[in-house]
Amino acid sequence: NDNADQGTEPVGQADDQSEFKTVVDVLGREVEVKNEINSMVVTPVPYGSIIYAIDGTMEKIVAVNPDVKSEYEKSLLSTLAPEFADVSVDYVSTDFTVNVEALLNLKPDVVVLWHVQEDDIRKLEQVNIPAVALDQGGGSNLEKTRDNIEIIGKLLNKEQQAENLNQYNIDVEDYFTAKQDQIAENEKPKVLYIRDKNLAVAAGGSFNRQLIELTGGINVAAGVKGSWTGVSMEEVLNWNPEIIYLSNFDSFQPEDLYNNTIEGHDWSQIDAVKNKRVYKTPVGIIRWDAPCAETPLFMKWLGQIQQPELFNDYVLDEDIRNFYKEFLSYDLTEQELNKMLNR
Amino acid sequence: MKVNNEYRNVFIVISIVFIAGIIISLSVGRYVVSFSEVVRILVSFIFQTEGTQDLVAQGVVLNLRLPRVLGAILVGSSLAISGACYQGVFKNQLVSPDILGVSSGATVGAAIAILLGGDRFMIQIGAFLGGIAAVLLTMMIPKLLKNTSTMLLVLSGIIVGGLMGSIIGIIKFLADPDEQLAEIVYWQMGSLAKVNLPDVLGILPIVVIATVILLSLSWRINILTLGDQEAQLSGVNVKMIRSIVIICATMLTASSVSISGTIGWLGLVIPHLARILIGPDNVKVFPISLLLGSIFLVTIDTLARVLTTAELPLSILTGLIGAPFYFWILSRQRVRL
Amino acid sequence: MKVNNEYRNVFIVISIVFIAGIIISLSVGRYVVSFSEVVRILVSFIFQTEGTQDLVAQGVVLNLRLPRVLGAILVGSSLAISGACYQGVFKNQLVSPDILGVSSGATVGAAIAILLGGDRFMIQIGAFLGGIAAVLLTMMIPKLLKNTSTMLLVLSGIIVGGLMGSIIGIIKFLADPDEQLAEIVYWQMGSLAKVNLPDVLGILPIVVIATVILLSLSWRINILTLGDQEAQLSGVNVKMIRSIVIICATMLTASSVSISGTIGWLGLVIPHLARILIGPDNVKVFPISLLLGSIFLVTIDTLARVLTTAELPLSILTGLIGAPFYFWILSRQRVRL
Amino acid sequence: MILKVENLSYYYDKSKIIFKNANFSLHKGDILTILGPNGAGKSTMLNCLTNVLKPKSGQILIEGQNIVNMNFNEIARKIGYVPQIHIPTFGFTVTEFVTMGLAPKVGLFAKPTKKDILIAEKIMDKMEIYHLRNKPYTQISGGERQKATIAKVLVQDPKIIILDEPTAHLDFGNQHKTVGLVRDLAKEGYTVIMTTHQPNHAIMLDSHTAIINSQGEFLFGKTRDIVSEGILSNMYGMAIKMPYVDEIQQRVVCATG
Amino acid sequence: MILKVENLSYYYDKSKIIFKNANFSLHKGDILTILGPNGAGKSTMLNCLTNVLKPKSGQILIEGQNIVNMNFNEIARKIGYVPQIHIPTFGFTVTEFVTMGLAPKVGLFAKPTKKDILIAEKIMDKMEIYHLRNKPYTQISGGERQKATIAKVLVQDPKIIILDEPTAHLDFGNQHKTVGLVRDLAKEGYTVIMTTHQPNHAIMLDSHTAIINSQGEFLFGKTRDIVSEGILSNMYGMAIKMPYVDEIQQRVVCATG
Ligand SMILES: Nc1ncnc2c1ncn2[C@@H]1O[C@H](COP(=O)(O)OP(=O)(O)OP(=O)(O)O)[C@@H](O)[C@H]1O
Ligand SMILES: Nc1ncnc2c1ncn2[C@@H]1O[C@H](COP(=O)(O)OP(=O)(O)OP(=O)(O)O)[C@@H](O)[C@H]1O
Ligand SMILES: [Mg+2]
Ligand SMILES: [Mg+2]
Repeated sequence: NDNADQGTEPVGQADDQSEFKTVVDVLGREVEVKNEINSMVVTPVPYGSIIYAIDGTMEKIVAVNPDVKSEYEKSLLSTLAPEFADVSVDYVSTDFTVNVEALLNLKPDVVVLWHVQEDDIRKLEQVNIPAVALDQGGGSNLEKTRDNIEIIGKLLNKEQQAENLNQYNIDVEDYFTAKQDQIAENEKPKVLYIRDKNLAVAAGGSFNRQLIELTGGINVAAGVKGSWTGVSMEEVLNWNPEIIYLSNFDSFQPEDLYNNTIEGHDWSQIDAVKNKRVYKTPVGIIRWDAPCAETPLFMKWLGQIQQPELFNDYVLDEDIRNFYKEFLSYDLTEQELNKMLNR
Repeated sequence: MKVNNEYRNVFIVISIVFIAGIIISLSVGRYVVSFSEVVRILVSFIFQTEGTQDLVAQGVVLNLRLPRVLGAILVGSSLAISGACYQGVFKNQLVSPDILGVSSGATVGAAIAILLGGDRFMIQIGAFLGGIAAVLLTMMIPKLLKNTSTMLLVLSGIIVGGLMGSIIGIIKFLADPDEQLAEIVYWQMGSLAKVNLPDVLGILPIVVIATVILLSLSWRINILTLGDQEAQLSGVNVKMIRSIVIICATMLTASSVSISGTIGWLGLVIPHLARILIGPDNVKVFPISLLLGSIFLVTIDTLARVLTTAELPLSILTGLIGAPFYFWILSRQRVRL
Repeated sequence: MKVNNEYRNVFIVISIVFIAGIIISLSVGRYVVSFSEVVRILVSFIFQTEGTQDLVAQGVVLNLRLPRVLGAILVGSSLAISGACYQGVFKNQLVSPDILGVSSGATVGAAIAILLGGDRFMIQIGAFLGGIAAVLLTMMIPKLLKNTSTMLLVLSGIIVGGLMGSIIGIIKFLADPDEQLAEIVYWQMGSLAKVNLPDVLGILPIVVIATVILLSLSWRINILTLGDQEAQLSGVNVKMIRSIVIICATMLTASSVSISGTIGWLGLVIPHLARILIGPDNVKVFPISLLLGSIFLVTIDTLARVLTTAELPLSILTGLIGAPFYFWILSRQRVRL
Repeated sequence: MILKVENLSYYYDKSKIIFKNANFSLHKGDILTILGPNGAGKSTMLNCLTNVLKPKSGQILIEGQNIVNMNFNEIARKIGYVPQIHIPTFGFTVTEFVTMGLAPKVGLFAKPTKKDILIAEKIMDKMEIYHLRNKPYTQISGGERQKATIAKVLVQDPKIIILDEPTAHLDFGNQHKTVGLVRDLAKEGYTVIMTTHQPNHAIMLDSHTAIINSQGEFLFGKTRDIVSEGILSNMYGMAIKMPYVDEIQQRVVCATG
Repeated sequence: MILKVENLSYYYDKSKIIFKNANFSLHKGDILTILGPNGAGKSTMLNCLTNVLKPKSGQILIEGQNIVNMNFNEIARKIGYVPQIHIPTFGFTVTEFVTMGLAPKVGLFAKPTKKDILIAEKIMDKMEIYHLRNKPYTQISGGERQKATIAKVLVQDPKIIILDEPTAHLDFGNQHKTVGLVRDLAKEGYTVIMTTHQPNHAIMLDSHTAIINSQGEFLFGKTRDIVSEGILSNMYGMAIKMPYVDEIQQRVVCATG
């Protein structure tokens, strides 16, 4: 079959063969890509910000899933990476499908996509565009996210930066794991993590449940099936959570609960509302509600809300500033920090 | 007369089930409120007296459950009666209230409102106007083609439905997948979880007026089933009656869809059940459909919030509960269809 | 005979449009390949000779465009012909291939496969089996109720459709909103973007066999439209023919839906257009529907990938292009319906 | 004068005129039997008279009022119509069906009262279908359905009753009962127009007869003038004899051969 | 013996027997006219003979073979059926409709050939509907449709032709042509069974006649024995005279009064 041996031959054949390297993706495919990647298409949502965290720039990204763009606009990245403002969102649909033929005209050096997009990968191979698959499980699993970060590091020749990022991640996770047995069950606050106004909550199968439990809270919705699952207001009354987190998937704010302005809801009798313990989750270079480069910071944030006594050996603001400085080479202003933490 | 007694009996039984359904629905939920407490809360609410001091229970019953029950009654009865009307007007038992595109139009309206970042009230208005606009469009096509056969009207409904489906597709495609797409999908699955008293009061006048008009026309609609020509020669202004019925039924469907999102299936099946119970006479079919539709939706909505910790969308339960139930009725009656 | 000549002329014109459509579809796209290049690539592909050296262009034409065109032909013709068959068997021009629940069943199958993290092949198998399972369920109900009227069969289809709709609701409810839900929603919108040659070859035998059987039965299906009793007395084994037709049409719809996701509307409207063009005789309606369905879907799919740099879902375009087109045909013909 | 038809003509398609220059008028208590070969245009003419089809020329006056200026309800109060073939979709009971004749008499939003139903039942009794009253209309025989349809028009109680082949599916006994009924209706003051394929019925009713032939020519007159061997033979295209039969003291139309 | 009916009885509902103990047999070329009041059970009996309804007792033998052991195709090759009322859904042309009669003769997957269509056209010509061949079947008059249905059965070319009130919507001329046609068909060797509400047709055909009365009693015999003033008066519940009319050399059934 002709195509099989051409599959290793990337586009832009005029270039020197020695400028190629091999990257092994999560599917175990050995993908030959240019040594120096200058244009990439990225379909998975959090990886725009992860690439920024690794590469320090987004200028190599030529096309993304529209969601990456809308995330970007809502986040600090719009200040940090102004070069990304005009990136194209036309080639990838929100369900990650790519229009391969249209993409050909862009001549990207590599396309980064989820490992489940096998058809897109095959089509890209058929027209000799290198495609690198990331594990979609990274959407709910810290370890897989780290694997993906490693691959991105290799692609961009920034292995060290990727490794550092991952190491920080591991360190923070270990810190919380180590303190697990110091938390008495009865001292854990009852926590509810709400995704949107339809009362979809972080349920048993969610990434956020893992984080909540790791940082010393009880997810009252742990028994609900699924990852984000809708529940009824009566059930929430039944649970009567002490702490409520509001995700950035929805524009609602703690005031909406305090003032009881959401239709069909009645928050007035909920402890978290009575005690004003409703928190909007932070948005850094991306919203923290899903696994991302800033997940360690998210854990720290959660820890100090849920168990301020126990997780007292770090200063959150400082750690955030340091993270931004070390990994993103950016000095957060007081104003930016306050806005990030909704203060 | 034996036959009329049979109707009266069916009517009485169903009315009792209806009232029992309302009371049960107000009394059960994930948050436990004792039955006596529910009664006390209701009594003090109705007579505006000082009642219980348990504010949570009072909130649950009056703010969470009561609007939903009222919403379910309005939506269920509206869909059932408009289904029955359309089936009469189009002389076809397989016609649903969506036949002229009202649901898909309402979805487009709601989706546009969501896309523009409208609040719940805007979404309701959007849905209502969208539903009506779709039906107007449907009714315009036969006019433009100068052919007023029912067949063409139904075909126009299909054309408009297809068009609306595409527009929904575009909107979903353009929508922000987090907030807006989720909201549109949620809306399409139908839910009474967010219904509050002002919503119910907002559509109440339209629903009551349209229902009364349709109930009064029920006998004329019988005559329409004889066919256009024969109905006309029996002194029925077919075009006028048909227009009134379509307008009222559209108003009903559009208003109910606007507060609950799309709820499939009910408008098609409930009139059928009514007909199995008491024959084809619309004078009887309409009131029975109305009650059955209410009972069905109150039940479904109660189950939606009671069955699991998760709040189930209505479209899930209408099928899951409704299909076997309908099958059971069919098998019990061994009806000749 | 004048009438038969008319058919021949229509047939020839449509065949020419069909072939032209294929060639145009292979020649246009976001990536520019000159027409002469396309021809060279095709010729060298067909005769397995050494052709062009432009491997990208070759990849585009043979790996990206050709499978889609072939997929569009199979899916379009399958849906159109199964729509025409169902309309004949159920003596109702408003019946679509979904009438017995095949699409909703296929969606359930595909959605379950997606939920279990299956790959594309698994999703296809899931869709195919789901579609068939739904139809089997539909056909079982009348058997259980010992009433084999068509009306009950159609009602069963509605029951099963409702049930499947609910199950889809549950699956969507349980699905991870970021990835799986989007995939299910996208699947429901229909797309040929991911079709490759093995997919096409996979369903080809089923489609060809079922189509040939249905084309051969076309004249008997005419007789079915006279009604069960009269058809029987004309020597037609109504039950057998109906079963064969339902099985074949289900196979067609299930296989095509399995590679393209659900594509509404086409199966309902194309047979209609065919009937407007050459009358109700299924001997002529079936071949014309087949061609028209292919042309329509090839056109739509070409637009889906050419119109914008993003891939548009088919359901958006079927309605947006199809509805006005159908309206235009209706207005040109001033048909008596 | 209850009905006056002037210069009426109709065609579906210009190339084939169904009938032209139809002129006649009827008084209270008149009976008009319309004869004509299959496909001549009898049903078409009745459709014009009931304003279902708009005549291509000419006009129809009911009690002096042009029919095109009347609304459905007014027409239904003047004219009752029994169609040639009736196809039921829903299984209404015979009583429910017959009661539908009340439509032009009750208000837009009204339903028939107990009293109305009693009237309907009386008429059903007269038509000998009272025993079928609770049977679904879809499950009775063709002849029974014909009678139910006539009962419905009697409930409607118009001035003019138009029947399209009312005896087509009736047995010999019922045919003659129907002819008798038509005669009685005329005596009661109704004007009756009916099409029939039995020239004998025209003779028995012995009032007015119209003929539409295959060329669309229209002929109207006293039955005794119109129903003659010559005209009938010509119209039906066959040799017809009309011997006088003593036993029934009437001419009888017979086909020869 | 082409058809033998033994001890046939039927009821829809046990409380009302439609007919019972029907016994008769017919040979090649025989004609059976079935008379009976409306709702007596004539159509029901035909439905039993065509195996559409299963008799409650008794059996039907066609050329010695029990009908319950025959499949649809075998039955259709022996029996052709013209229903009382036919409701078309799709607008097939008259030719397309008539050609459908070929179904039992061609293979499961076959379509009618040019030759088949020529045969159909010849028969349409014989039935005088050739000029309607390209008209949609939904747009022709009741009588024309009746003739098309008969043409379809002739195309089917069975041994026994069963017609349910074939003359109901035919004009006087066509009625007599149809009676003539039935006679010709019998002469050509078909066995014909028809129901009718015109006892005169039975007399004209002068072969066998059966009577089903309202009590479900069944009577069979030579037409000249069965069609008598006494039996008819009794069955139709009215006084009937049957004077002999010289002009047509035949008895004529007349209602008195
Ligand atoms: N809707 C129509 N469009 C076109 N032609 C029609 C239509 N209806 C009837 N015709 C034609 O008009 C002619 C008259 O039809 P009509 O039904 O009035 O005849 P008729 O005298 O009532 O016949 P019959 O005695 O058979 O009932 C027929 O040739 C018929 O084919
Ligand atoms: N499907 C049915 N279910 C129950 N009863 C029926 C059904 N069809 C007919 N009947 C009844 O059976 C009786 C005989 O009906 P049938 O149609 O055989 O009469 P017929 O002799 O053909 O009458 P006609 O001369 O009016 O056509 C009637 O009383 C009728 O009401
Ligand atoms: Mg007529
Ligand atoms: Mg009969």
